[in-house]
Amino acid sequence: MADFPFLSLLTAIPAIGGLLLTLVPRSDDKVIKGAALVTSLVAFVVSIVMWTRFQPVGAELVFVEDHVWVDQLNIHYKLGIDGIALAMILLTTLLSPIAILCSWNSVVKQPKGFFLSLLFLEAGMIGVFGASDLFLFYVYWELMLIPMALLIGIWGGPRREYAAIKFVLYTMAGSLLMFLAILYCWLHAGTFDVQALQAFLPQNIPFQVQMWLFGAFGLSFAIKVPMFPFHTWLPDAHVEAPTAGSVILAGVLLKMGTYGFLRFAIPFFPTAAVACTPIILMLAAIGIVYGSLMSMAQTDMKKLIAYSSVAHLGFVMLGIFSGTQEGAQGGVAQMINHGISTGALFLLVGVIYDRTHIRGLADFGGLAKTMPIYATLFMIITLSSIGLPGLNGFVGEFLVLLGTFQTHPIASIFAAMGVVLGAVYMLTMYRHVFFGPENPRWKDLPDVSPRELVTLLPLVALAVLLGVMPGPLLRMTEAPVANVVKSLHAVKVVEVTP
Amino acid sequence: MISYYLLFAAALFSIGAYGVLARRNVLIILMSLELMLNGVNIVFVALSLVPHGVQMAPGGHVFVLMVMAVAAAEVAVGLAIVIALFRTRQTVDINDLQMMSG
Amino acid sequence: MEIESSLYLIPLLPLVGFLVNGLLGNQLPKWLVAVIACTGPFIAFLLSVQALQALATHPEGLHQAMFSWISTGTLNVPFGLQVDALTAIMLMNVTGIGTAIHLYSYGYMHADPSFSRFMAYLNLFLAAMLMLVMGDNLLLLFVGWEGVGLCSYLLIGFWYQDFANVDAGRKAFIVNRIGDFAFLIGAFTLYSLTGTLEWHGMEQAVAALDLNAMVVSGPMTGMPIMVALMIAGLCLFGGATGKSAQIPLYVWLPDAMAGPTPVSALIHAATMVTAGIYLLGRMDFLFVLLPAVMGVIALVAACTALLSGLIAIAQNDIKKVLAYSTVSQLGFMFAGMATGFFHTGLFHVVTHAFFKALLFLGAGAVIVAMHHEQDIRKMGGLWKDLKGVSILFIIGSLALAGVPPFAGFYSKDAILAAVYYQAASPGASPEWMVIFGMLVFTAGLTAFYTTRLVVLTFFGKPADEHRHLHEVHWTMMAVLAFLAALSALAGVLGLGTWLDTFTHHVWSPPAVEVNEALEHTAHYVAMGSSTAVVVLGIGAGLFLYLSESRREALDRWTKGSGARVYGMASHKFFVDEFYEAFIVNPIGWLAKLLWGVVDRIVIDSGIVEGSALSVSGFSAALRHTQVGAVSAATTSTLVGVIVVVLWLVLHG
Amino acid sequence: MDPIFLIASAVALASAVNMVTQRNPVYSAVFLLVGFLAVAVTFLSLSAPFLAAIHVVVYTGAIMVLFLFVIMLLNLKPEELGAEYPIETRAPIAVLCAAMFGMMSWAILSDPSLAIPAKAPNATWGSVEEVGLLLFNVYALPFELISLLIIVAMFGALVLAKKRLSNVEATS
Repeated sequence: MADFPFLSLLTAIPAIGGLLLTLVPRSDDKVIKGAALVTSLVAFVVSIVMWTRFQPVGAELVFVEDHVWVDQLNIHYKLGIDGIALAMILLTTLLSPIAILCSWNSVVKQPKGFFLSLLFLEAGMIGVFGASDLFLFYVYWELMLIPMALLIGIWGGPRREYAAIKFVLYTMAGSLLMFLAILYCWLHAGTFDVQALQAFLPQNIPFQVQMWLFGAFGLSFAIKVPMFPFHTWLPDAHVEAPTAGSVILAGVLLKMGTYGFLRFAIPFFPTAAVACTPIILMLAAIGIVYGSLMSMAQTDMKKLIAYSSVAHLGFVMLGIFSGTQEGAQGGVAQMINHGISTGALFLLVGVIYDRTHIRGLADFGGLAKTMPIYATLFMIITLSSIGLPGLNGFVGEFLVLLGTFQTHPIASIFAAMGVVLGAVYMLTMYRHVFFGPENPRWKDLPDVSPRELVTLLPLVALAVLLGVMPGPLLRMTEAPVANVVKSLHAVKVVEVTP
Repeated sequence: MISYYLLFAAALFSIGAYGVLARRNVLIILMSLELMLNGVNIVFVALSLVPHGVQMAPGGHVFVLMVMAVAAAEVAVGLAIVIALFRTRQTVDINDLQMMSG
Repeated sequence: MEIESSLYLIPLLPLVGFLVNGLLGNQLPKWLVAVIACTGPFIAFLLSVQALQALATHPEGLHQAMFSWISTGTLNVPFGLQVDALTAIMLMNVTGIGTAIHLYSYGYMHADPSFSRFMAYLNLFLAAMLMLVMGDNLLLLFVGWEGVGLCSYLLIGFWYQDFANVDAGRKAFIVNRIGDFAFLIGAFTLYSLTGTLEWHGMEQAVAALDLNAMVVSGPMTGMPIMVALMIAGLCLFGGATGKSAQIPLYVWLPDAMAGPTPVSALIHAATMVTAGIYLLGRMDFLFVLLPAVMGVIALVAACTALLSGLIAIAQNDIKKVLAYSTVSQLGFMFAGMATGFFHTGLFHVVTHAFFKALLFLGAGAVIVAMHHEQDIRKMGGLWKDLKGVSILFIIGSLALAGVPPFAGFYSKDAILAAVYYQAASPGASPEWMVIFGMLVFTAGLTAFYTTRLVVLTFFGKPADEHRHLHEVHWTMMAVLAFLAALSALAGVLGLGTWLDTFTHHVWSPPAVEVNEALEHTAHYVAMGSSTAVVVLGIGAGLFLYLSESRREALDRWTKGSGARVYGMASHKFFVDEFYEAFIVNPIGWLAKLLWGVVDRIVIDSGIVEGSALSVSGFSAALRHTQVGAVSAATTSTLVGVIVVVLWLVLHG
Repeated sequence: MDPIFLIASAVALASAVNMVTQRNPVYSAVFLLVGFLAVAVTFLSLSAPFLAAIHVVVYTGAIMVLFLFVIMLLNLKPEELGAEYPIETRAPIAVLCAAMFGMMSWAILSDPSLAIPAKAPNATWGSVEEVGLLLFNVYALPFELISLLIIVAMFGALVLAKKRLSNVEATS
């Protein structure tokens, strides 16, 4: 079964499902939603089956499919995943049905287009994680941008167009630079194959050029992460995006940036990565504290969570560039954990937004009495986001800080302040929304419906499970992360021009 | 001399480009596009006569056929748009087609 | 049943109780909720007793490895439980008093609509606390450490409809987080020195360190190992100051009295706040190497004890008095730990748990009886109506004041003796004498404010003659009696000496050499001085408060010429206001400033939209030559093509 | 130098210039027709007889008819033709196009490999048979795809021309 083209199948399922969706008459609301949900669930099941068959030796790629695509340019249709990519794909296929389910009633405008976009987005995301050919990766990378921009720009809030354009411009600015860098790599290596490039580029590109190329890749990924100071598109995008868009954006799209660092930027240009480490660590640490402070100043729940993402992703960057196995694995764990907890936070905000169409902190109060189940779930996820031991957030944060402390103690200490600030803004949000005297305006708000419960429970369960037993996740990502860390240590400066 | 054919093609292409850029009548713009495609066709045919070592085959001719097909399709759609546009706007001015700039 | 292989049941049972009550509690009748909630801790208590007995045959301790929790690179954090003498004492303390307070809570809280939620939280707290004391490594301790912090947050803000309660809970959590920040740094420092987080591994690794050498690898390369260890020690103590309410992080504990009274008794007096002392005891192998750090700890502890003792004098809320007294007693415990005679601190932990739980629960009974009135000025004369509660409360007060032969006398005496021993040892640093003085004075203060509390609450004239006191539930009385017995008898029955011998083998030997003569002197000095100040304190308290006229004179003084002095104490020396003005508010302003200026104006409008604007400005200029949008687009394409081709031609 | 090519190219260029400068699209169409025929002749002189034939059929037979048909259908009166750009706009564009032409010429003339006679390598070059074999063997798949494209374009044209653009109107 190792040769079974799981990855092609996984990208194809949502894409084909999306195409079939176009055949459904626009008025058949139920059929459209049902078909979209079934499609994404099938993809989820397939990804689970794939996981059970996932038995790599070390950091090698498995489920490799390699077909020539454009012979003259040596472009291949090459897919293949390691543990990190598998974890990300599982996260994607898990969040997609949840995103579809959470928009069940909230999307009234052109539901067909909405679910089509979501499905294509899923296909694109799986493609990005599965691609093992740089050109193919870039195609998926850009492909993904379009449905996301549509989700924000058509089904978003009042300032949706501004947010969508900002999102697209930011991302395009980075990815164009990356494309130039990809072309440069291709010109010199003659291939787009990621593994071949990993072997070729570190040895054959002079340091100066590496810096430029790393800068180009790095900027593109840093915008996606988003790292301070490239983060200002994120709050706008999150605030305007519909719930499903926010969930996917926070849950998966942001991880593309850090994934890009792990998979491409660092292994391709390790010397430059090492040279840039101080500045990246500095920006990451600043991002953690800065993002937390930003969150403290917000009055809109979605904006608050969006800024908290800046802080959390700062931890990921810190860990990846710590140069230690502990830190980097913590970073990867934090990628998954942030996907779970922040995805769930956006879902939770979506729940009351659906009911009230308000997101201001000051507009609520005393919801713990009106909606006890909701309040409980929100509390668990809040704690997970704060990084309470026993829940998932802690594992990543702790490993990142521990790992970073071994190499860059000052950055680690600075970043650890984010742990304190994180508690401040999350608990403040919780206080305003759930505690205090009951607001008579929301006295009759119904508690979470079974449908909403179905979207939330898997994430809450995962938050607990990954907190108590992070072992499987850590083992899955251990070998590929070790590879990245190794490439940061086996640095040699290339003087010769190829 | 093949280069003369190419010069001729370049001239057709440039004139067509001028027509596309400097005119506002959509019909004439479409015609100018055809002119540009004609220039490209000539390049295909002429260059297929340049020896390149391996056994020669008129592959360029095939491409010309493709281009013609595309041109036919394009004209069909383009003219349909012109008709639709004229029906709703009573104009064939390209500058009235500004729905793209939001 | 082999106890070693069922250690996991001890924290698991309360956790199960939490899950059952948390998920189904609303559907169950209240008595069943209470039964479920009390069964778990009680069985855990029985198991703890078994574990304690098993230690007789396993002096090296019990250990149960479960599974590997976090494992990556060189880091391997197992999920394992251990019980040694220190843990066993803590276990008895936590499960024993925990069970009692669960029982009491049924009486105290059963009328509350959220009763099941309350019991669930209590169970969760117990599970976390047991995790804290049983974890076999620093990180598992941290799990419990944060877990109890969470429960504390939830329980302080239990009546969440009032923002004051919730904010007190939030303050507790956040202040604790600041301590955790220091804790984490300390843990990281230790990890980079020893390469492990397990107690045994760390102990061996620390023992193997050459204290005069430099660190050769890791982040502190080139630093003397002694300095690195001191950083670790100080940071861990920093963590302890958060959880155990010492200067500078003690401010949350008095506010935490916003929670229901059983919570104050269980969490904020008997168990959770002693976690910092447990940490010090657990890390004894580290601290005995660091006399300078021990000196700092003792000084901080003595200052805390003194400061909060002073504040306690001027408080009028019955729970606030007890809260500041707790902070003060925690200072005593830390001072005891800091002498290196760790059993003294532990002894005080145990006795304090008895009498402070008793006092809080007694206060709870009073508060219930008074229909949730907490101001002692509005009580008075309760003796007549609440004889039982009064007697029990007074027993607790005598123990707190340190009157022989009550339990508090023995443990406080042991600490004072240890401190004096330190101070009088040849070559001791002079600060120890100061510390001894401060502690003795604080002991007097303790006696004074305790007397004041008792007199104002139970004696004198009732503030309101026509009050109808609420009945006190029998479970509450039973628990009070049980605790009173312990508070009265624990010292007499020789708990202190037993503790000393029972835990003797787990401690690293103290740095000072043993001198038996000095030990005896220390004992007499401590006993003599503490008895003297206690008598003084009680005498002063009775003198000032028992007589109606003198009390009125005192009132006039506090409002008149003494207002400044008294105001300092009653306003808690303005520490909260100081933090507010110099830490909390500036951070808030900074956040708003950064958001308003840096994020929205500099980055967003300045850089991002600025670049966008410059582009559109450029095209606006171009637009003058082009009328139509489509033509403009195509023309610019052409221009682009020409430029690119030209560039290729010129450079190719 | 092939005299046929000289004449044909001269005719083609002249009619092309006329086409883009005519104000009335009817005249433009007529000039374009002439241009197409001249280009077909050029194909002949490039030894592409089959293409020449197809060119005449497709362009003059299909495309031009389509153009003329639409022009008739719209039946634009002179006042409906709309404004054109002023000379100040057109002149720079002309310069731009001329520059492009200049660059292309320079590239063409500076390549010595292009300075060879346009002679077919064999007698059957460009015949129906040869192109047909190529088309249905090597390029069968693109051919099919192109036919698909044409079908889609046909449907698209039908839908577009039939439907009123009222909803497009509404969004703008």
